[in-house]
Amino acid sequence: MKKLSFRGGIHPLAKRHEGKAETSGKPIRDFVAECVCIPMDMHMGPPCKPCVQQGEHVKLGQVIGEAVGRFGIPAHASVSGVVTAVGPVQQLRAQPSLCVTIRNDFKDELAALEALGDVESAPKHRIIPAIQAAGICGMGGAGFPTHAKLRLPEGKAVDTIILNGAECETFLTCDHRLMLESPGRIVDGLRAVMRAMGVARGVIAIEDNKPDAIESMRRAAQGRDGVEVAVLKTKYPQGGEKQLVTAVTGREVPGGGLPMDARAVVINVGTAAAIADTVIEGKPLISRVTTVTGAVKDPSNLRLRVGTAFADAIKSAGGYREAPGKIFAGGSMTGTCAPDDSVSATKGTNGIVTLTEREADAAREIQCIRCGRCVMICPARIMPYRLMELYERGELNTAKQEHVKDCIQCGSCSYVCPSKRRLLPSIKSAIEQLARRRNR
Amino acid sequence: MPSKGQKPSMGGVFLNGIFTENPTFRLVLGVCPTLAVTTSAINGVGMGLAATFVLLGSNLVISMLRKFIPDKVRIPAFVVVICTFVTMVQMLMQAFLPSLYASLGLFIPLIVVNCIILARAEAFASKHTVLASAMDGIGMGLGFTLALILLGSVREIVGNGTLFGLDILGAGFEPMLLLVLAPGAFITFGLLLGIINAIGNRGKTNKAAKGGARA
Amino acid sequence: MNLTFTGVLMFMISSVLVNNYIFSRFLGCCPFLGVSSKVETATGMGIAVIFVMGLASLFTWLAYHYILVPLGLTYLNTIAFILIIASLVQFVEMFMKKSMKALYTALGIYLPLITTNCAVLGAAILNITEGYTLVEAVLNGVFSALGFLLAIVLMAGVRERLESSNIPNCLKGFPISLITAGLLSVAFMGFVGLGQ
Amino acid sequence: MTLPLSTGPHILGKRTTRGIMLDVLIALTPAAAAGVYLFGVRAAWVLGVAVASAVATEALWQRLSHRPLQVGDLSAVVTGLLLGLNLPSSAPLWLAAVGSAFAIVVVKQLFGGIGHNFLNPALAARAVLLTSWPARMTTFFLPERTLLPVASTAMVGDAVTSATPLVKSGTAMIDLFWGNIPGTIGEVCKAAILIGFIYLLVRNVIGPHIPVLFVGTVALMTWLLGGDPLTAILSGGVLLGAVFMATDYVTNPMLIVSQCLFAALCGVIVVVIRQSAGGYPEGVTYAILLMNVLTPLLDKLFKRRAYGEVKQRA
Repeated sequence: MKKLSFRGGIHPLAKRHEGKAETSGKPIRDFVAECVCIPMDMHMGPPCKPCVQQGEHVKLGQVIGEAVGRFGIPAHASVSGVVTAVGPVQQLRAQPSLCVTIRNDFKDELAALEALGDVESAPKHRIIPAIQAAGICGMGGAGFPTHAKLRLPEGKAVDTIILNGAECETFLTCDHRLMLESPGRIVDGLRAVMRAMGVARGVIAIEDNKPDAIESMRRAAQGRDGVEVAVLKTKYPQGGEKQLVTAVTGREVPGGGLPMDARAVVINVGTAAAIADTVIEGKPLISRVTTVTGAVKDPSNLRLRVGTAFADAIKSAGGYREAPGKIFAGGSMTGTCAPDDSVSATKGTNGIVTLTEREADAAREIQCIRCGRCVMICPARIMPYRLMELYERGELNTAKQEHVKDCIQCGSCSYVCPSKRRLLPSIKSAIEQLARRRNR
Repeated sequence: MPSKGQKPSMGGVFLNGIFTENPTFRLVLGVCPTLAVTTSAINGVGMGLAATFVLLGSNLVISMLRKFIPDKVRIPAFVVVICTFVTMVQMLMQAFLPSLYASLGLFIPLIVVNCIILARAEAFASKHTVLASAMDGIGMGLGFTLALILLGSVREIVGNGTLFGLDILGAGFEPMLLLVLAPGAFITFGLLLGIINAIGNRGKTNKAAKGGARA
Repeated sequence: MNLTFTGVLMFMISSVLVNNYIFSRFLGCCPFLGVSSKVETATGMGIAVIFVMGLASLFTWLAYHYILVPLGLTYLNTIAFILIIASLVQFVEMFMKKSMKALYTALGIYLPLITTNCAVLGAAILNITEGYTLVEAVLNGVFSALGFLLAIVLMAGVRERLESSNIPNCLKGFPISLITAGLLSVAFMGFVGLGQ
Repeated sequence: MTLPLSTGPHILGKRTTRGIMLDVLIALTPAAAAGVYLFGVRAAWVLGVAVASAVATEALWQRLSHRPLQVGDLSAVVTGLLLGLNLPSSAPLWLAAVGSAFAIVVVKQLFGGIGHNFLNPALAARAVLLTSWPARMTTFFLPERTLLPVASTAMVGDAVTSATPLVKSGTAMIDLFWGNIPGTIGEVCKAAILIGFIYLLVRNVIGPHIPVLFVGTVALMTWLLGGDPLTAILSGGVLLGAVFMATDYVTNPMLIVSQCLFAALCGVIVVVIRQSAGGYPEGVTYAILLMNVLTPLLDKLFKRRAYGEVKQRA
């Protein structure tokens, strides 16, 4: 079969199997912490409004933060127990996040939502509201509320739903394991979305470095209406939304647009499984699979309750192998740094990776030698070296003309730069400054 | 520069052109002749003195006529005055220094469009007394001349092994021909300018440091 | 010069590449250094110079041969030429303003600068001293200006690149521009001997 | 516990600027070795002085201008070695030293150091030396020894040949290829240059398009003008220039398309300069320098379509 791909891209950590070898064979293991601290701003958009008080007893799956606004989604208790605190806690964002802390009583009394039953027979118009009520947001990292993605604006049409099983990020194997262990749920989730949106074609896209997952998903997809599996070349950032759309449909997402502008919707496989859980069982999004790896003794794939502290997860993975020099949520390319290991895993935390102090040591940055590597590999086909120069000179308007906003922030440029230039950080700052300027 | 109204001292005006506002190294005016004629020190002298003559003459005349020239036509008037002196220099040199005239060639008539001269007419001579204007003309002219001699000397010594035509580096020295060719003109001038800037900056920072210490 | 295609081509190569006004004759250095920080403005300046230099060559040649020579006033050529060039620039500016609005907005600002561009006067004088015919004089004016355009655009390209460079303080501005011009001139040495 | 916060990527690629320079040095080794073998110890001295002078000047400059010492990136070594390889073995040692110093200070450091020079330092220095001391630069020793196999036309001995490094017609291809001809230290042995080229390709330091198009254009143009394309490629510095100098990252364009144009135009200029009467016998240096000068404009002119960019109708 033809392997699909996009133009540009890199092979990060190629000699270390992208850092995945340690965990790709490890089955998903449940882990429940004694205490969870659930941020109200786990998704993109307005944060939830806490609706429980300190000392209150909550059930598993009970709403503890109400959705705010049309795009908002609620937050649910991921354990049953007593609320010990409601207040700001330093999480992964720059400013402390409002959090609800719950001490687990390990009774797991469930307060389920209404189940809609089998995905093939559930009433179509109730699927998207159910997804919203279950607090489902993108589980690939960014946390965009899923119902908002599925509810198309007037005049837009979609002909393909793509399930993102590329998992091109380094170190992460959670989607890989999920595809091996719950392929049926993933296909169910896809079918639910296809039916809800009235789309006939569903594609599950997987990189060719996971032949077992491809096989597993193929078997699960057999006999399901309009569901197919597409094999992608192993290349970073194959799982970038835009790159995936191009690889699968051959269409480009127009600059500044969303995948739906190329008549496609991209959903992470984990999100699909969560959707299936909601539709079939009425289960809100209270846990997810996270790869805990790096400088830990027993790298694992853990099913973590939302709000589990990094420290607890790392302890469950055997504890630190060496004093950590850096911890980040996500893979090594785009992961977000944690200030310490007390922060919580959220709905979007697909990985908790620790690096040793030596690995975390920042390389010295020197002048650009114009080798053109960043230009050659940039999947957005912009000119990273040039945009960094423009940013340093403060010529943001020129940078804007040269498509700085089309950057997908994959970090490939920084990765390949032999002079160790901080290309992505500069481009990010340029985009932020442009956004601030527009808001003013 | 001494501002309008304030009476500048004659010595100050004179030295101003040579150092503080050296037309070549400080104001970077008249680049074309500076680059073109400085293949040897003697050419520098010739060009410098010719320009000095024109500067002195035009400054004198323009200063004398400054009350009579209407503001609207002052630039054309200045150009006519300058042109007159340039033509005089041209004829004098043709008559008495034919070989120097030949080596300076095109650049003698081009003194007309040398920005130094028009700039001094506009910025100084049209606003000051005859005597001050004369001093300014001589100062600026000598500043220009000295700069040309400096540049010409460096290029002649390194590029030809001679100074004012005298062999000073001996037969063992193999001159770096580049310096008397076009690229050498640009590069030497650029480097000299850089060195002079560096010296000037160092003076400034030293002063600043001393001032800071005192305060 | 013969006016065959090859002849004109050789004349052009000689004026544009071999005897480039900037890199080997040092004519027009002030605008070359002053207006070469951006490629767009440099191009505008260069095109304006082509325009003016072509016309100036035509009119100064005519004035010299049909007015100054018959009257025996050839020693007044400098003053005559500069006046012709100054008024020519004025006329071109007025004409452009009236009938070529778009061109005027693009090139208008460069026109006054050209009056003091010694390349124009230099070309006018060279046309006479070299003993060119009218056609040769105009071609010389246009081709030399073409060389100027090439030089200033190349220079501007390099200078735009230098904007991000960490140049030593004492060299910023004129010094580094001069050194850049020098190195460009080194590269242009490769054309020496071409077209002969 | 307080950990460093930074934007990703958190693990960077292994390739460094120093590593790239080291690869270039390794790729230059065969050419240098062949040069020393062919021209004798004298060639080694020239190469050594050129490298030493480059490194020393760079260190001195960085010291005097209070900038971080960066000779460790090996770029000065590359510049020095390339210049040395572009000198005849007859060159006096002071010539090598002056050339390297000029390359490092005037061409590279004055413009801000590594990555900011707009001309290839070694080539610019060679052009300066060629203009300044033309006789010194165009006096070539014949090779002292020959590299096998040798054809009857091989020129060996300690005689001095002057003027043209372009070989007389009738020299066997095999001698041109192995370097049994007069010329600069690095350019004569084409076999050694090709080994270096292959090494650079394997290490993915450069792509094949620039050298191939450069050399191809020289061959095509020469053939169109009625010359022998193979001789044209194998004589002079075409191969050395195409493999090591036209591929200099800093001074060639950033996009593949513009790089291709860059290489082809280099080839055209080489043939134009070679064909023109008088002037310089060897066009490679100037061809590459002239294209270096044009590079900023090529970078400005050639833009690629960004992902998702919609063509705007004018």
